[in-house]
Amino acid sequence: MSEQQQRRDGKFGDYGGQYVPEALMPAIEELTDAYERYVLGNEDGFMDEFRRRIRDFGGRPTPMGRADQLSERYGTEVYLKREDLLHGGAHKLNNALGQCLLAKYMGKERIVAETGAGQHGTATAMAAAHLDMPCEIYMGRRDINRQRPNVFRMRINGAEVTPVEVGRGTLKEAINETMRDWATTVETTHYIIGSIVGPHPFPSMVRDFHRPISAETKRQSREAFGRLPDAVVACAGGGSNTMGIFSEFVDPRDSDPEGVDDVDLYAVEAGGSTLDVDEERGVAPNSASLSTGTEGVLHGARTKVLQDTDGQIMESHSVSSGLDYAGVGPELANLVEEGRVDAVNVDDDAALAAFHRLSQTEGIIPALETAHAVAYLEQHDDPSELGEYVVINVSGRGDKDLAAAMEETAGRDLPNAPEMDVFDGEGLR
Amino acid sequence: MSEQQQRRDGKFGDYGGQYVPEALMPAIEELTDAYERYVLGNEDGFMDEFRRRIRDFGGRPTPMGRADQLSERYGTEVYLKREDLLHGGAHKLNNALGQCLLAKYMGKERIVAETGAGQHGTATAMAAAHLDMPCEIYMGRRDINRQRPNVFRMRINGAEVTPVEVGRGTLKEAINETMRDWATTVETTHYIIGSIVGPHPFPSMVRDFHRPISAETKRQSREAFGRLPDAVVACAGGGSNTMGIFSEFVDPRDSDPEGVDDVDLYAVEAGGSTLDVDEERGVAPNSASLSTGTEGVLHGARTKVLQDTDGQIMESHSVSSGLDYAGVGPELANLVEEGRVDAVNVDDDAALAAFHRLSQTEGIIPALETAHAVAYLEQHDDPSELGEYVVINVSGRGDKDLAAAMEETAGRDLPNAPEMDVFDGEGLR
Amino acid sequence: MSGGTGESRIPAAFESEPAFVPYLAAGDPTFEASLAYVEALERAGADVIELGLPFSEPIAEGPTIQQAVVRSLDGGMTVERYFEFVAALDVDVPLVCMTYYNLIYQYGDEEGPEPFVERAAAEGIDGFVVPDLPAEEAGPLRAACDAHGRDLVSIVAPTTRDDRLQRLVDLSSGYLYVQARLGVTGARASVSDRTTESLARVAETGTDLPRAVGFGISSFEQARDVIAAGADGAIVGSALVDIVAEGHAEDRPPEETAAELEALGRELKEGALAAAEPEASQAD
Amino acid sequence: MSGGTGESRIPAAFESEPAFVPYLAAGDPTFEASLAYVEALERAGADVIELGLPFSEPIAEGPTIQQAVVRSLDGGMTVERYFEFVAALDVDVPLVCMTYYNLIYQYGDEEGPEPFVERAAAEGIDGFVVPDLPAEEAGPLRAACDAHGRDLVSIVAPTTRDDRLQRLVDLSSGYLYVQARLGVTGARASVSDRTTESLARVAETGTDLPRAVGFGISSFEQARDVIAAGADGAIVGSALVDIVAEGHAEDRPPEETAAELEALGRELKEGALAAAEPEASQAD
Ligand SMILES: Cc1ncc(COP(=O)(O)O)c(C=O)c1O
Ligand SMILES: Cc1ncc(COP(=O)(O)O)c(C=O)c1O
Repeated sequence: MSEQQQRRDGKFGDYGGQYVPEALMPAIEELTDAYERYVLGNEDGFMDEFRRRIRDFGGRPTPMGRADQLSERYGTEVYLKREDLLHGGAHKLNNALGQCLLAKYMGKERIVAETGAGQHGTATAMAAAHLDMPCEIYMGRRDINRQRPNVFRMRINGAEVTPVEVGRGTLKEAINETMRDWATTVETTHYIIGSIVGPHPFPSMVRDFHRPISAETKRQSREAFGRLPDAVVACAGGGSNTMGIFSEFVDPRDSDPEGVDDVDLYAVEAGGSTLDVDEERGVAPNSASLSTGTEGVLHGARTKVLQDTDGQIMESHSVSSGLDYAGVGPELANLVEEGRVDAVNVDDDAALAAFHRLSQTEGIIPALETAHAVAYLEQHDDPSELGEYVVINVSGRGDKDLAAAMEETAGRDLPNAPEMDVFDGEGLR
Repeated sequence: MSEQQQRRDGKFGDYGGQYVPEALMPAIEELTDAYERYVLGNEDGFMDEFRRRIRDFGGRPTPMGRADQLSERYGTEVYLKREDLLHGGAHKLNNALGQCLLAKYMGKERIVAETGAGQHGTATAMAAAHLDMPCEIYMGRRDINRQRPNVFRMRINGAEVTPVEVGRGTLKEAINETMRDWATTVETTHYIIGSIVGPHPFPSMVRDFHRPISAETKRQSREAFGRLPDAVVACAGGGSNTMGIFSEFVDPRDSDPEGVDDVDLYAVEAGGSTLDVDEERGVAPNSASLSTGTEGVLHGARTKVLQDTDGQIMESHSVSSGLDYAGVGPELANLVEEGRVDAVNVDDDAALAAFHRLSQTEGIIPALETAHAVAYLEQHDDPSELGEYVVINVSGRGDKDLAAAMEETAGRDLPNAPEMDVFDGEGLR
Repeated sequence: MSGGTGESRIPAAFESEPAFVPYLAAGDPTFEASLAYVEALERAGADVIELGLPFSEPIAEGPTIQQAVVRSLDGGMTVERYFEFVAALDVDVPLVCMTYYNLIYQYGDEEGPEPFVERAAAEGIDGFVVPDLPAEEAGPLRAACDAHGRDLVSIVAPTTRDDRLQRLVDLSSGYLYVQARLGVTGARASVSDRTTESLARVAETGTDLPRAVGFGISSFEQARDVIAAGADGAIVGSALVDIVAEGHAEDRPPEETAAELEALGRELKEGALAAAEPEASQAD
Repeated sequence: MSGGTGESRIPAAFESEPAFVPYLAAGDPTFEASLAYVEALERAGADVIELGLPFSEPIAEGPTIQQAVVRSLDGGMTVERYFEFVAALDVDVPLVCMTYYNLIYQYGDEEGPEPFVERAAAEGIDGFVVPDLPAEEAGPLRAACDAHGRDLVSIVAPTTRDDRLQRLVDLSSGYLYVQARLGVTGARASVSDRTTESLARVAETGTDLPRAVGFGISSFEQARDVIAAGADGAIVGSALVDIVAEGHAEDRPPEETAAELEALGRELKEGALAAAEPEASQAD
């Protein structure tokens, strides 16, 4: 399928598409048009402004540096691409800023977004404040009460945070509620989706806003070791940091496409506590939709989904809330199907151990999501087989995860967990 | 006084010097020698390695971007130098990484540092982990229990955190305790001081590790608006971010010294609740040592100090724990005395309002320290008098301050404070 | 129940008089009670019944129907039980299955809508409304409906522009679901101007498909007003589901809830009919 | 008290026999009690008394003395009260004021050490030990001491290299405070090898200044050992302050604490003397 076609109908092989209520279709068409004109066509210098702002406000390019201790441990040169240094502490801002700016170019007056753990919500709140746009974030009640610092941040940035009281009060209820808001306000409002999921043009557009990760990685690899890496490893929830760092290796648009096909790409999913599924209760104790999901339609796109045999979406689980999602981006699903990307997974314990390992040996506290990517090297029988140069995408920092990581660590038997007895009695939060 | 002399005896006019126990003097001499050889002389390529690591690990250069909303509000072009994007979330890493690396070059085997709110401690813990050095951080018991997330971070990075139980259990007790450790272990251990304070060579050395802030600001100003700014504004506690962004304007070492004398420099101190002092109780309800302090000897250097008429050091106060210090760097004290730097101050209320203003209008949640610098523009009768181009040093991000800022905000009548009623009943922490 | 594998009975339902088209989620809150509720609506004069097959991610529903979906799923509703429910219903009106595409797509061994449509047709479903399936993706389902003589009802939104409108009209059979206003399902107080506008735009396409208006209709007056505005039918969901929800919350006997549903149903049907009588609409 | 503005009495104190040099923080925990404690130490045989003037940032002190400083400051100690304290003391031994430079520097109207030294001399202080004042910064204080006939005692650390050592020797008068080991003040169990080494290095400079060893001496044996190692005096601080702290914590009558201080003081003085008698040091 030619790229041009891909742009038009948003299909990636059998995946993708636009499964949304008719009321939203005109907005989706308008957005598709805006995506093609502004993002792909740089109309009115949109991409120039985006690049300027993501540099001056966001902090691009983010650095890529050698992990001295990990390189020694694994007998291969390990480099870290530092999206944790982007403003807000994760890759998320690339997309939030891009879409917020696009909404402005489209003449929209208001932003809505869903958030689970709060990462996408905080990035959106920052971008909206930066561009002087009113913004409302939907967040499940349970998540609000679990993720107070992120709610603080959104409120402090001036965003409305609207609790979603129905159901379990987590991400999927928030997505449903945001869709509802959008279906009501679509004429004046833009919905900023938080990953490469949802109906076309979201998966392509979100990927393109994250594309600089990949372009920089190529350039920085050539600067650091004179060639492209042998392998690139990224965690995958929805898959935006993943496609962000993969895209120029999969579909090069920069001036330097040579050799990209030789780069192995690994998408590391959350294996949770086990890959087994409780069909009876409709619960997957993992979020490994690429590894264990089946084809289905979720949140506007056909993709790999954790679902029961009827097609009801299952509750997913992961120690990392940002990976805790029952679907995955359609483009990534297709790349796995085509064999271009390897879908692998690591469990909660391995991710927590990697969280502590990277913190202790490299001085970088990663997000628990990122810790999954780091853990993959440890899980590998012989990481040197990955090649001579391996780049890990450090998608975010772990400050948001401190309390969760400590609580989860306390309940497990991890050899490298720090003791916390410096505190006076009180609990960990 | 020539620069060479300044380097040798560490005097800045009447300020500076080396007021330390004899047991430490040999270490101070050794350090002075190392500073001159490695930092000033780039022996063994020390500075090359420092520059590489602060780039790849730290994320330098940090961006400088226009603050659109503030520029409009103040009728002058306001630019933000983004040290909040440095790894760890503040300028602190420049120094922590530099000293940790220096300790390595000097053959030291262990790092100690004091910390108050935990910013310098977390930066040191990160740098030590990155360079594979054991590290011990002294922190007052009261601070430990107030700053749990930062203690988490240090422990997660593998640092020992040793509670200091004596006295009020805050920064000054921690400094005393770290000095004691160093006095005992000086042969194998390096003490990383957290600001441009302490005995020579610390003030000069810490400044030099922060010097890139200033060099980048010059270059980025020329890129963004074709010339140097008219004014540079930075908050001042000890004064390390301050001298970091001032140094190339005061004593240019880069290739481009022209015009630096025309740049006005503002050091914004914490005015606390009032500039008045309670001599009776030995308490200053502010930390404005440049504005209201007198010459004295504190923590190894002669400088401006908050003290009673006997010379006993007063308890300082500020809503921002990183500014809450009774002294200030001797170089800064001298520059104020010479009239090269203007010492100004803003009170707690103004700083909190600026915290919310920058968050809401620019999408950047600043550290409460930084908020003082931002507040100065609001305090000014006519900010456009500051000149056409004003650069503010955003010394750090506010994630560490969320709980404190919300608590302090709740107790005041700030017009721009966000409501927090989205939470279910419970308290703010 | 009657129906079965013949042709869809929907077109006939709109022929004689303005239609009353109620919606309920099958199995809300229990299989048995829900059967009684649907049957009560037939007694009230329903001309077509939209029968929700609950999906775990009901992105087009407001909170009222979302909660109905949760109750039904909690009550053990599955696709298989849904078909058993349809089979067990003792009503003689056309039935429209309202659900989300993933459940249709997953049914049967190979992926695609055909097995679901075949089975539904066999159990007595006459047509389908699939809120997350726009015209662009509806080809395979349309084909399956054609193969099994079923109708595919499309939703026309207030935001639907003319090019899309023509496409929807071309795609649809049975009737057009004209969405009265932006937003999601849920009872509202008044009928919006956009309804009139939408109906007019549909009329301009020259289609002879019946137009049923839904989203927010909850009273005699609203049913009357939408028919007066040119609709051929009034679709009512949340107002009825509210009664089920209240009965469940208050633990009322199902017969009582059924009676309430029947009463509101009658009122709505009368509203629809009232508009058709010249006096009534003039009196307005 | 006696003393006054004549010459320092310190040199004479080391002339006849090994000296016992106790330290207490003036005013710990109260003015009155502290007077009694210092006097008890004189009775015990103190040859020189180091009298701490508390400073809010005692960076060279261990926790024991740091707490003494806190108690004294909490008890209302100020520079003025300190001089009153010295004046009120009824002892006849040389007194050394041990404090930090900022208090010396701030005293009087213009900044600089002279007014403080003048006043201290007038009240009966014979010399000064200033732990945070290295040779590099000591010029002005040395000059003031010379002007008023007072001694300036320097601390020699185990880390002090030979070039610095010579400088310290040249700077000092009264005696040299030889720091027994690295670290800060505080009682320890044994005497380190480094003490012996330091004493030897000081001897090599050819100075005839007396050498008093401090840091960690708390018992008869330790006092004896440091003298045996070549010291001219044993400085004891934390071990005595511990007694004051305990008395304070347990709320004992001051006389009781004074008696305990006197008892330990005697033991320490005897330890120092024991080393001077050949039999005792051989018996070791
Ligand atoms: C730091 C970080 N990494 C990864 C993810 C997963 O999202 P995605 O797979 O879209 O990159 C998240 C989501 O919140 C995140 O915060
Ligand atoms: C963000 C930030 N800014 C400023 C300061 C004040 O330190 P200095 O005056 O040395 O820059 C601190 C100290 O913790 C800080 O964390």
